[in-house]
Amino acid sequence: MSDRPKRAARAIKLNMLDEPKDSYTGGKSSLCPGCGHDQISNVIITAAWENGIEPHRVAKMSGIGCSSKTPAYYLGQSHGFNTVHGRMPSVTTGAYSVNKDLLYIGVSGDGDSASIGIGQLIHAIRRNMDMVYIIENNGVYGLTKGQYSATADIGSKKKKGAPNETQPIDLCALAINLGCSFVARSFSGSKKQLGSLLKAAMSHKGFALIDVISPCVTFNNNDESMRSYGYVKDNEITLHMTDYIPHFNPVQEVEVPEGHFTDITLHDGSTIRLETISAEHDPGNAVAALTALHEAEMNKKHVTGLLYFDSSKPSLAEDMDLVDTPLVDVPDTVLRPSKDTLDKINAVLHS
Amino acid sequence: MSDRPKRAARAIKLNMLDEPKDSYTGGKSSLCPGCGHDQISNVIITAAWENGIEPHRVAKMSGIGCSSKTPAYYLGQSHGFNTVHGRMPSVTTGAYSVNKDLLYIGVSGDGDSASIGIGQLIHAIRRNMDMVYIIENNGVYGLTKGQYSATADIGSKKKKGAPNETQPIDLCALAINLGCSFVARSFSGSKKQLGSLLKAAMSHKGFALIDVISPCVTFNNNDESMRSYGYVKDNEITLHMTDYIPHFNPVQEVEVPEGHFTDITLHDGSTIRLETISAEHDPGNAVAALTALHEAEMNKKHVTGLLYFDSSKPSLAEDMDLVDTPLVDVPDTVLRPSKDTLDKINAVLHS
Amino acid sequence: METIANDFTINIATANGTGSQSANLILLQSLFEMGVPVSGKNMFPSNISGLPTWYIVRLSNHGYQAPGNRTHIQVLVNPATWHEDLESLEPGSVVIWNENAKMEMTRDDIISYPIPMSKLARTINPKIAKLVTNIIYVGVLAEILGIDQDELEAAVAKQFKGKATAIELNITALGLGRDYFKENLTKSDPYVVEKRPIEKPQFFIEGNEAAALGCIYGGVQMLAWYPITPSSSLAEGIINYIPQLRTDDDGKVTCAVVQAEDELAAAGMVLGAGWAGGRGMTATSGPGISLMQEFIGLGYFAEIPSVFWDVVRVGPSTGLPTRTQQSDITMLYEGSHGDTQHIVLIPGTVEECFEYGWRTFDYAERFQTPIFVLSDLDLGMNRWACDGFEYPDQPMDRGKVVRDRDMFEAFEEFGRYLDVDGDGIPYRTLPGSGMDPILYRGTGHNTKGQYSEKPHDYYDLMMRLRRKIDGARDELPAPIIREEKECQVGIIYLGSMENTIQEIDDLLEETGIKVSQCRVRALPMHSEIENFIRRHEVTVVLEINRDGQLYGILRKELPNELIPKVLSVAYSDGIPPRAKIYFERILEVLKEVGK
Amino acid sequence: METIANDFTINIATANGTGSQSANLILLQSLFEMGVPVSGKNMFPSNISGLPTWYIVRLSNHGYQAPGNRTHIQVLVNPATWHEDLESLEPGSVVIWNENAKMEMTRDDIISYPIPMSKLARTINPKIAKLVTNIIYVGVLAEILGIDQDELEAAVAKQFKGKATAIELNITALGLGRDYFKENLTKSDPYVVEKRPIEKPQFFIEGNEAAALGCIYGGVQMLAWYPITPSSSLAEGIINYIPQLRTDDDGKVTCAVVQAEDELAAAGMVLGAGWAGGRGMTATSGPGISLMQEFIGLGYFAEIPSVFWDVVRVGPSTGLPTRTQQSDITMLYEGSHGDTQHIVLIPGTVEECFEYGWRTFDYAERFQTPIFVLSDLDLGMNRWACDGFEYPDQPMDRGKVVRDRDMFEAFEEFGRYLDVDGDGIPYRTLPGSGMDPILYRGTGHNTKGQYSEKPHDYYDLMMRLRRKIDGARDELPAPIIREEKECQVGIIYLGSMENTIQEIDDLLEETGIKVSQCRVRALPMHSEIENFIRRHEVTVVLEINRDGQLYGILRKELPNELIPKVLSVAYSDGIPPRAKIYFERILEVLKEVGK
Ligand SMILES: Cc1ncc(C[n+]2csc(CCOP(=O)(O)OP(=O)(O)O)c2C)c(N)n1
Ligand SMILES: Cc1ncc(C[n+]2csc(CCOP(=O)(O)OP(=O)(O)O)c2C)c(N)n1
Ligand code: SF4
Ligand code: SF4
Ligand SMILES: [Mg+2]
Ligand SMILES: [Mg+2]
Repeated sequence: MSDRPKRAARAIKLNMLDEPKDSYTGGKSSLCPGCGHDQISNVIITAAWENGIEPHRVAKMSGIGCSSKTPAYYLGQSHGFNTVHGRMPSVTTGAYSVNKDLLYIGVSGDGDSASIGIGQLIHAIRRNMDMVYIIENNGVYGLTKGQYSATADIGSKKKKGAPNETQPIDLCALAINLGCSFVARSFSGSKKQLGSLLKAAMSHKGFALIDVISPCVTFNNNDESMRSYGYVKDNEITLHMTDYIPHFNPVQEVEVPEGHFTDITLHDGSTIRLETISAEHDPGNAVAALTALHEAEMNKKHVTGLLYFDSSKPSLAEDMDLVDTPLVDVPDTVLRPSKDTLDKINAVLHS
Repeated sequence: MSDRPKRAARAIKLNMLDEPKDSYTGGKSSLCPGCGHDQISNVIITAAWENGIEPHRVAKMSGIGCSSKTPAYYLGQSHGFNTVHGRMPSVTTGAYSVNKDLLYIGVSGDGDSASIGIGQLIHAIRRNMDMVYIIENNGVYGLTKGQYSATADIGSKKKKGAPNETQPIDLCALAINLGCSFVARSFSGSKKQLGSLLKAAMSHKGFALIDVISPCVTFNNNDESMRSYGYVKDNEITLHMTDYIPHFNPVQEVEVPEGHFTDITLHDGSTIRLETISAEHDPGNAVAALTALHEAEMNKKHVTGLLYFDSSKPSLAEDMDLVDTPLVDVPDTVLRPSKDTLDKINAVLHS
Repeated sequence: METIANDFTINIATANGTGSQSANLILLQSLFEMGVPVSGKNMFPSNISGLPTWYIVRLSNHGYQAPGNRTHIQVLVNPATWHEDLESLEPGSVVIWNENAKMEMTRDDIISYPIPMSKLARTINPKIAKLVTNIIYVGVLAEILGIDQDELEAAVAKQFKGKATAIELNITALGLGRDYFKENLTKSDPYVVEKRPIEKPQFFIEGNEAAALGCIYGGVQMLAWYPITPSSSLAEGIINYIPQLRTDDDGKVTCAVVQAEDELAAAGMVLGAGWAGGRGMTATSGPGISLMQEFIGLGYFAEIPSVFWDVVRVGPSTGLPTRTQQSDITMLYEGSHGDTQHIVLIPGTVEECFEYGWRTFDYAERFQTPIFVLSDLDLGMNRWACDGFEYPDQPMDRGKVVRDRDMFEAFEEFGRYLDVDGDGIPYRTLPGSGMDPILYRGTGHNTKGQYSEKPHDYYDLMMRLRRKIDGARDELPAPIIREEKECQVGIIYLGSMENTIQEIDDLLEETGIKVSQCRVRALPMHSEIENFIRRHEVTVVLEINRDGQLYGILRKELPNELIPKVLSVAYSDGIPPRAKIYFERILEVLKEVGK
Repeated sequence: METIANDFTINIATANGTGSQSANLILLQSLFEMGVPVSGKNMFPSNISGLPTWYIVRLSNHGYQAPGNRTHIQVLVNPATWHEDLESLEPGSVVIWNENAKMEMTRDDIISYPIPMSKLARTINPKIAKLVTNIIYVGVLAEILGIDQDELEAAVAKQFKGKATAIELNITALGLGRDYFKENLTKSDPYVVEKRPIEKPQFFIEGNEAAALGCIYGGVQMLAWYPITPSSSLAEGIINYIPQLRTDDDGKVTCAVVQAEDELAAAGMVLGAGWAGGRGMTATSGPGISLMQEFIGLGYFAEIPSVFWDVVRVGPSTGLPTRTQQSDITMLYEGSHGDTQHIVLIPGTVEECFEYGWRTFDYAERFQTPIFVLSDLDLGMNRWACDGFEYPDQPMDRGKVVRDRDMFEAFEEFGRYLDVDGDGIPYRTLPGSGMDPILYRGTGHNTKGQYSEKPHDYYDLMMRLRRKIDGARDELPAPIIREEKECQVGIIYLGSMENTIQEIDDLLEETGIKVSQCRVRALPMHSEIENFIRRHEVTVVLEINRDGQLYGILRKELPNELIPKVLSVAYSDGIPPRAKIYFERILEVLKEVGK
């Protein structure tokens, strides 16, 4: 792809790799028109393009659900794996183990992640595996026609049936508690915030979880739903405005905020700038983040922004002590020890 | 059992049901001599006896592991189910659904609960199913010969192999975050504390989790282990002294504390008395509990006591709107609707 | 031109999520009520909205229920499959197409009825034009074929029970379709419908709903489920009937429902309920069955009554989630590691879905083991004609449970796993009952239920288990046999193939072959099946899968001398079986053995 | 009295966790080094310490490796099984027993050697008396049987490599045992060992360690595992060899190891590694295989190279975790829902454990599918004699991978699932390589890998998959056939039965029957197996399970006319096969068919 003939110059905007945005799009979506998931796909396309990611160095991973279908709709030049329900983290772990240098972008649903898949999610977080993990969280099982998921808020009511009465799982709180190294929440309708969080997550080495409220227009977008477009717009508490300053273009103009701001440096040298809005939120403080989430839950609000960040944790590849070359690129002759070594082993065993 | 002939009077101590402690013991343990799990079994026996639980109204549940073998060693007059690895919560949920009035005492290991079984544990908590859930937490997989489990503390080192470097899962923190209605931590060596927590848990309606540090003498009791008898004794932070005052014997003498204390009333009218030791810990405050846990983790300490308690949550049986009679006792003639009703349905369908 | 009455196939090509399903059901229902022998098959995609969907309405004087072998009338609404659909038509077919779809009519060898469906729909309400489009083609069809207006309106009323505006809107739209055709086009095709006297009153119902009702009448006490197509509507059916049938005056219920976190948990809950003495069940499909394997082994080995419905969809893996297949047979019969064998019931009609709904619980408690029901998407999610449901003819069989001390004392010796009666089925006591407590386990155990690694305890236990399940053979539903006295060719088949078998049979008989039918209704297989094979010159095992899974089981179990008489025809492509495909394959294998 | 040299069986009854395992291995090793044909079988319980354990040491002039059919010398240390063990002895057996066990000697028809083992042990170190007790009975045995002191000391040194105090202590204890017998008792039994010249140098090794080494030489790039007996030592073997064989000078490794959270995750990781172009594997046992079923279907359908070792233990369910069985065969061969078929390799020796360790990766990448290896506890965890391991005779076969643009351009048309070569095996590209990207999926797909629900895409895909796996038949390891020219009775067997087959064969030949052997080494079965059956008058399929799983597969697949010639003998009780049991059963089934 990178070595294909240069296109004739046209008035097409190109990124740092001289690629047009088209190189980052995918197939036509088969989701319901208006589905929040499609908005997120668009943000992924834009973020990857703006960040100058080489599409063929991305691996798109997903489970099963409407959300998990979306890898077909973005980054058409990337490989991907639409695995089985709730088990994308393990497949990603295996792929990452042998090719640690790809950018793994996982997309999952709240059914996929909070019910059947919660064990795998937890353990991927625990291992601090390098990946971006996006939860397209709509409070229902879209693809199986709208049953409540384990993230449905108490008192929230989907289009059909009684309100949910069971305690929801807050995946951000869960992740923070597990020491996840990058935890954010956003809304599919907040293109800018989601975009900069996503770009920052791509620049992060370690597990980056972004829980995105993504309304299901078919089953859970009625007014009584706490995950409808209307409700979220009216009840979002934004922790901070976010801007992303890429490492390859540090002078890129960013709106200078009125108040003060915090810059956080990411592993590839890029920066995410958090502009304080109301109270200051320190993303280095796990307890503060948990407190914010607990309070929001009590008040039936959604807090969005970068909730928690820790750049000091070794990633899984470091923990595993892998050679620098991704294992898929290690030659067969190195993978298979020499005949000598086996002769020696035989000798020792015979002795 | 209750209608068997009265024994000749002897100098045997009897509980409120006139049962000797023997009625609560089980088979001979096949665990390693000195294993923490055996200490816990003894506390279970004593607690059930002192609480005057009818043994045949108890269901002993477990998964697979050294810990999960223990139901064979206590409450020999109770039914039980030693299920499969990590899946005891679901089996208990099914049993509870049809017989909500039994006292479900689950025993699990840290491998059983934090690895393979974490999804089921989380969802049982989320549903606030009535049960006592004891984790016999030794930081290793005992029965498979000592691999690290997901609760092994960073820097802790078991008898063989390198120190653990992977982030542990704190099951109490996890439970608190999920809104678990009763969360405690204890130590297999703290007979008194564990006993009163256990009795309180039995009196609680809802999910009561007790995470008990229970040293594995064979694989993880060396000095470098943070779950060895020695380490825990030296590094335990007790949040409060605990006493349990049963509802059937409220005047029972309890040591009157020097400082002040908090009494917490449980669902059956019993009381757990928390005597403040140093700083006051309010078990109604989730964020405070999480903070205590996070701090202890940073300082490589273990906090023990009743960490979190909430008596206001409806239990699963209430959520499910079950009739008062346990479903197993509902007569067949009620379970199967009358012929009339089917005739009506046929008629409607034909119309 | 001679008319062709009640004997043709309509194929309706739309996109899902556009309301076409209710339009199609109205069409189906009105034909049904006119006494026209009709069936409907929905071929829908695995997404929520916008992808191609076909609905096949087959009218058949012979009462054939399968999707036909060709399309006579094509309704074309979906641009996405326009050309494909058009190209597959035989010359002379009728095409009713949406003139406003911005697609061309590229065939001139067909009978073309262009209808400005979108435009007409917009005249009613531009906002919901897409929805209304569908009911307009029903109006057109009604006019062309001569469907009773009364029946149509009744069907609309039934479909939109109680919703007055929806009813009115649909009736108006029907009228627009009718009128447009009447005023602008002339009928030039031979197809008509004719009212027929209704011999026995029937209604349409989906297998999953019938099964749900059956479970309710089986006294189900706990339903644990995790949503998965095509089984969800079975679980949701139970949930829907609970308020009416299993709720007391205070609004409290006698059936617990748990939406589990996944299928592993659902299976565990079912075992838990069975262990505690209750009737627990789950409904799932292939991927769920795969996930349940570990628990299934526990159920078998610890002997826990439990019920698992597998509404099969196309595998392997996620496969084609909205298409039908008869697979998983081997997996259900021999599921889990080690040596196992399970009882599987196989309904072939909606009446049997209901019947096995309740009966399975009896079997589960009688044999103290997991029982599977093998249904499929075609039977579960399409509407099948039904005579009505029969109330259970016997009280609930709760199996060998020691419920009181008298009963207990009557045993010379009690052991949870002791074979007292020689049928391999031991007695059990229930938690909470105060009777002989035991600690159940998935590890080796002796007849008392105590942990044992002794070679003979293990061996004896396993041999008893084999005896127990094997002994169930002739207590399970016997095959349904329709036999020709010539006993030439026998066809062994199962489940939803019931909808197609008669058509296949007729096609074969047209070639001069006499065909007997034998529908397998349970595993392990009833001894009558062996006799059926013995009586016939040659037998073909017909199934909707690739590998001939039922055939494989027969080969394993039949006496040697019968094996050469048994042939396999297995074919699966996701679509409910079309008679011709199977007919041709049967002919082929028969030819191979010189028949 | 005539002496009996090198031809008797010693049974040592202890409790686990008491150090008896190292004592027993020292005994075994020293006999082995004397050139005595010997084998050892460990029958241990499923707990960590304190439960009954038996170790069987068989000395056999015929080289028989199975546990014998009776015990000649019983070592009695464990009070828990004292009476049971005593009672099962034939008159005239030798009993070496711990006088300090507070148990009585209740037999007077045996040769009794009471030894105050505990007392002697306490003289060395009262604190570890329990441990030392075990090595004392080795000293006693050494004296009675005449085991070389040098070999014993060498074996001690080998067992406690480098630990000087342990070595010293054990040697002292051996001496105490020897001396006590010498000074206080008189040998009155016929059993002795005799040094034999060592024809070919061999060593003892467990199958799991051999397999681990094989995997290392297969270039394994990722091991994902979840501990489970009896497979853990395979995974741990790999982990142990990585520092020596797969680590660079900076201490960095070329094999990633992940201790997964469970078997589902382990399976997912294996698929992930294979998808990304690496060699991933896991090792597990029955319960793990059950849990992996969903992923196995994905691997089959999406065609992902992946390797799964199943070291089988006794099922179903948790079963007898520390006992051996040859089950799970059906489940491995047809695992997951829908229609599937998998390749299974079946090692029967430690050399093959090593060989399949590397070769399986080649098969996995060649056939782009999950490959299973069926080992078992007996082969995996007992020590088997080994000639040494042979270095792979061919470079790694990485299968059909398009690695560069030139190769890519050479395709007329590229499709991930296009059968270019007619062998059913398509070409793949790897993530990150920049070659033709595809989105893999477990849902239906066309030859390009795009989502498809089209009937023919599905049908064609499934037929190609069948062709692919079926086509592997004769490329997999051929059966090992040892044929008598009379071709009377053939025995088809598999895996660890290799240890017992010769003894069974000899027992049968003693009755005048000529027996040929055919060891199956892979599924789907090699065509040579059919030929073997064809050539023989009658064939018995011998396996260590209840249901005759391999036999069932043969019945499904063999041509009709061969089926009556094939009989089944299947028996399992957890103990490694004792020749006599199988011999008798074979005689029985042969008699039934009049042989
Ligand atoms: C093992 C298994 N169980 C169940 C299903 C059925 N299923 C498909 S998608 C889905 C839920 C999807 O919900 P979510 O992850 O929230 O995604 P959404 O559709 O809401 O985006 C389920 C249960 C499946 N495919 N596999
Ligand atoms: C499905 C499955 N996988 C693996 C095992 C093997 N296994 C038995 S116990 C155990 C771990 C036990 O650890 P833990 O729960 O901490 O209990 P402990 O023995 O430490 O008390 C494992 C992995 C199993 N029995 N089943
Ligand atoms: S059903 Fe809901 S989640 Fe699925 S595509 Fe439609 S709107 Fe989106
Ligand atoms: S191995 Fe550890 S956990 Fe298991 S019984 Fe022994 S001491 Fe206890
Ligand atoms: Mg969702
Ligand atoms: Mg443990």
